[in-house]
Amino acid sequence: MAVLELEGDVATAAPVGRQRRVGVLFIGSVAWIAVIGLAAIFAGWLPIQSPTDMDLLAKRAPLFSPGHILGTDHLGRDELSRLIYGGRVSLLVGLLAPVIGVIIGGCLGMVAGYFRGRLETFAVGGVDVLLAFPPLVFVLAVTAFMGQSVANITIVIGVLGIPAFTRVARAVTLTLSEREFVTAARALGATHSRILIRELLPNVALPLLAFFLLAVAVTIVVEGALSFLGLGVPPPTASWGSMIGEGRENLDIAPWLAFLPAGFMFLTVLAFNVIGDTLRALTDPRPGAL
Amino acid sequence: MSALLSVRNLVVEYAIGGKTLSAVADVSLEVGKGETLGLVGESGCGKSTLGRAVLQLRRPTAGKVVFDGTELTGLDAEKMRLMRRRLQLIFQDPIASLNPRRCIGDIVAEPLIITGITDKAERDRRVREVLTAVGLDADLVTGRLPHEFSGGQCQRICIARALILEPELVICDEPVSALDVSIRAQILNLLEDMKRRYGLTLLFIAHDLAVVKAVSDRIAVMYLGKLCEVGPTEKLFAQPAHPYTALLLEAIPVPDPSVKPAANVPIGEPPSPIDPPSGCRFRTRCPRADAVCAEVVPPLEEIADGQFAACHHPLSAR
Amino acid sequence: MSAPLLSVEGITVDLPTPRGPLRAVDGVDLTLAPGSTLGIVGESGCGKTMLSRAVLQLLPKRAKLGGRILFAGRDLVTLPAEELRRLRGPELAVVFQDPMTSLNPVLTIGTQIVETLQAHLGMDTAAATRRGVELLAAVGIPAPEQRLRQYPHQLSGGMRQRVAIAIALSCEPKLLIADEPTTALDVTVQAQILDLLAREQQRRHMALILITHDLGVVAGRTDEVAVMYAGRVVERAPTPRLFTRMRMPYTEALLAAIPKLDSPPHTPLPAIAGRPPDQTRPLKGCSFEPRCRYADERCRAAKPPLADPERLGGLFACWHPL
Amino acid sequence: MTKFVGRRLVYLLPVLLAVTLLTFLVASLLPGDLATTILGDQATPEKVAALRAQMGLDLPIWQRYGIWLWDVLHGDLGRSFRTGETVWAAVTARLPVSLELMVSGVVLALVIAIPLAILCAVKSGTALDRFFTGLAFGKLSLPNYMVAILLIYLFAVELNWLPATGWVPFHEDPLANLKSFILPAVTIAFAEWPVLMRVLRSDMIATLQEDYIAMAKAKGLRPARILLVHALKPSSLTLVTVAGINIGRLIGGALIVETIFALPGIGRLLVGAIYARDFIILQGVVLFVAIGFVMVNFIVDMLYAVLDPRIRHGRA
Repeated sequence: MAVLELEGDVATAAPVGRQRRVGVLFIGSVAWIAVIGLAAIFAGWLPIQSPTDMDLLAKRAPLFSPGHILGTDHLGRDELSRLIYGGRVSLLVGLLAPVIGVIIGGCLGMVAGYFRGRLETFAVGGVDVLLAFPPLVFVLAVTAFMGQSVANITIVIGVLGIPAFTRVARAVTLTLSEREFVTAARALGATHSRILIRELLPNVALPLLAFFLLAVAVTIVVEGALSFLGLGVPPPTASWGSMIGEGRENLDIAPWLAFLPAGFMFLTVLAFNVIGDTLRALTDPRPGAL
Repeated sequence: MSALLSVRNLVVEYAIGGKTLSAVADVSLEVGKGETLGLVGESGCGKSTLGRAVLQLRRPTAGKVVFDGTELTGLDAEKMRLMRRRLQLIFQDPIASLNPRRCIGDIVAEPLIITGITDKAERDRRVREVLTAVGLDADLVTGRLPHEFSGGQCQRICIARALILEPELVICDEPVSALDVSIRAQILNLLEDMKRRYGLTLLFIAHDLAVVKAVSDRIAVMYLGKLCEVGPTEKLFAQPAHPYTALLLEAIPVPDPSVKPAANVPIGEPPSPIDPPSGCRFRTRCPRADAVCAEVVPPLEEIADGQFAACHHPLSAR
Repeated sequence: MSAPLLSVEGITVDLPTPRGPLRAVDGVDLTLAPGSTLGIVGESGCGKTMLSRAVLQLLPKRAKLGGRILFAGRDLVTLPAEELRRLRGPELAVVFQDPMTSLNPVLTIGTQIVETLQAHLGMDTAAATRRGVELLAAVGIPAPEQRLRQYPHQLSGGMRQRVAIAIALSCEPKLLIADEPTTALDVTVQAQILDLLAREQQRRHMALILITHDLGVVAGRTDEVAVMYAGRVVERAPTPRLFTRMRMPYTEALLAAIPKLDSPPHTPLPAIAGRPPDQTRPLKGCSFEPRCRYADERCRAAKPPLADPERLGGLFACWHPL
Repeated sequence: MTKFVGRRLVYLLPVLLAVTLLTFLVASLLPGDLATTILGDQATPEKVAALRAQMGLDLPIWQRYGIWLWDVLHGDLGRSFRTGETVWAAVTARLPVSLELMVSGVVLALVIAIPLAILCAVKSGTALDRFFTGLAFGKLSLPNYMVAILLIYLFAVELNWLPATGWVPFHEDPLANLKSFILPAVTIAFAEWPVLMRVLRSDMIATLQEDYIAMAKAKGLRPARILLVHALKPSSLTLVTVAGINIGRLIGGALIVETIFALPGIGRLLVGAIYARDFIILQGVVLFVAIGFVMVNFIVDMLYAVLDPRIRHGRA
């Protein structure tokens, strides 16, 4: 009673004011992702050159060269075209890999957080094992075994994301399960599956979605890192990471070859981070730790 | 009056860090059909655990819970699930007991869906009916989310949800202690109205003796997992038999400056239920305790007509 | 009557909310003589906690404060931070509602007492520790030497609140503000803590502001009571007078809504209909008007001032006093 | 307390076992036969079979795992078939590099993050806070391979102040060692500080709203004491967790940084082992890294108990 008066009133009010403050950055982020996304989808129809055609006479053409607005790389391939096709890979992997994490990790975390007991110990233990295991070994083993392809990269990164999603889902479910509305549902005779789906899922979904967007950002970075190391999508397919890696070799003569893809990736990752963070702030001020 | 609910030798234990905590230690009580039994005690005395154990939300370690002739502790999960429509629960925190992401119409209709009433029109009709009964305007309420309502209104919604299946027994677990004085009176009056209208039997759990008195026919006083005293409300207030009941009554601040604050307040605080005192559990704070109290657990015995106390030195026998 | 120790003049507190500013405290005046006890009573959201936080200068950062708070002749609102810091402890102290949250969970009881003594009285650790033991003993804590080494979670609720009181009393303050000091405690412990506060207050001739939602708590233990509703003091009178001859319909209704120990079971309670107004949308007239059974046009048109038109020593804000 | 330590240790053991088992499974998934790899493509099937039998490769996987585990428990981690180097020697040779990188990077990150976090928490909502949180947020979107390239471009290519790649052992030339470590350590610190700062800042803001901070102010304590004693300690639990996880990860070597700056650390040893199908080294290094990770987590748990007496007394 009278516990922190006023706080209640403030908390019950819908967060109307917060959206406006975040406005410009948020809209800019959405716009950037829309542009990159559309370009990636319709890359085949755009009036650009092929990303793999080499123009060996025009190697490392500078910016704004005729025919190559953003220049060419060390093999004379059109930089703009490679950026767009590279975005395709980044976005594809970035959006699909976390889906694996969110589905498996989300289910695992919710079930662990709701049923507790041995199931939870098992899930938490599994997460700890996966975290203690050097992720790179896993990536290398899988790509070595199944081959370097976009699908395999996606699966590997997706699986590596499961622990994080499990943790978030479990933390949120754990606090929610102690709330009385869950006990109320049990007292009404609701089945476990009904409680999980009707009572818990709507509350877990938003924090998970916010985390999903942050995971997209992380995935793009990780995919880039793999490609940068030459472990990602095999050449000659363009990827931002591999472009940065190739650009590094020419840092002294053509620094833009590294900085252009780096800039594209930075903006994209930043945009996903902004959207995810905005969503997180709007749904839950303090979700489970990453 | 026949007993609708009968609790026999109920024990509920928790395991805490390798130790056992008996939150409810051998409690027996009966609630007659149409009766309101008030269950009072300080925090940690096990009153809420008892309420949840009756509903099998927390499975008892030992003892029986018989509801209308059916032994609930022996039921399997599915049978118990079907039994739940006859027993309902109202919580202390009305806002936390409503799912923040579902609209009120859905929340109140949920029991009907769980019971398998598939006719949408029928569900809507019953939701309207029960919302109107608890004093809410169904048209304004059903489409909105819980955070748009105050604590008192949320408690009305919770009551509506509990009553929509027309249960026989409702366990109210501190239903008004999160509410302000002015709202508290509204909800207490509403519960009394609903009891009459739906012919309910209530187990009313609270820490506030005055609140319990306002609604109960009989009162049971709990201390550290055990019952101290059970008796008809008026009698228990006029002539408490157990020293704990007496001290509890004296400790309540009365809103009247001419009544001086009690001189003999119970000393100290309740001991930990992990390691309760031997014999009578209240003896460490009791002014009348002697050697017997430390040795022998006092049984709950009839002191006067309908009034039971678990004390070696009951007050009315002075 | 001696010069007031505390004099609050026209305090307003505005809190920003998404729906616009919320006037939590709306023009409150109070005076308190040294050594006297004032009870502030009201339901949640009435502004009693914000008022106390304003006096303590502990308002949330985004809150806007208006008015003057004169404490022993100095205006706390404009006082420089360093001077305010030196005032807190030796002159002005507070006990919060929940000792579980008001004591630092990661520091020992000893640290939390000793640091206060060291900050203000310049004691060395040994002397401060000795004094800490005395203080804990004075507030009725058994085995105080051992308690000094313990952490708050190792103590029961009542013991924790005794520790909080010992800390508040450590530098002999002239004014103690107790904000719902017993709400988080059981009724048998509540009585003990209230007795302790009363005893220490008398012994130290300290002024006390006792904030509570429970009229029962203030009835036997205060000299004067102020009843708050929707950010304003609506009635203020010497305690016996308030309970015997209340003038404000809200006070009457609040008292009537409390279940009585002496009325038989199943007596319908005279509840106050409706709920407190939305303080982001202040009413033009009396805030209690929508729930008041005596209300008429005049109540809707203008706010009644807090006044004592009958010169009987009790102030009330009502056009139609009882 | 001892009970608490014991309980954690009992939990860690199965985790360690599971990690090694997982390594074994993953490693056995790697294509190519070890015996064939050693003997080359021209070897006769008989020779290969003989070697397989000699190496125990024809045994079922769980048996091989058991034998390996038995050896490990007896201190024998094995020897690379390729270089003849023992796992122990290979790891201890690379470890100083990875450790130096990790410690300098993380310490630098903490030195940046903690004061900034406190400052931003105290001034939360002001332009100063928005500037630094914005900066941290932007940095979060900048992968460390980009940072590394930027740093190399600026300090090695353009300014030519520091070497772009390479590593000099400390005992050979301390100054050159320091120089070779500045850019990699700064890269690591750059990657870590925004995470650490954001975590501490948000916890600190929450703590500053606690009643006990209001109480500390009401007691008239000095602001420095309130911040550093009353607020920082209870706010640092998440910081310790996150720092712990990241340190645990870095024990496995900051692979990207090691690659870009050509530092001979654990990460590159691991990659090399995978490429060469050097199963024994891989096993050993993974075990080593996992133990390191688990140990760091264990230390984090212990730190929790030190920081928060409630956990110490088993009331988590």
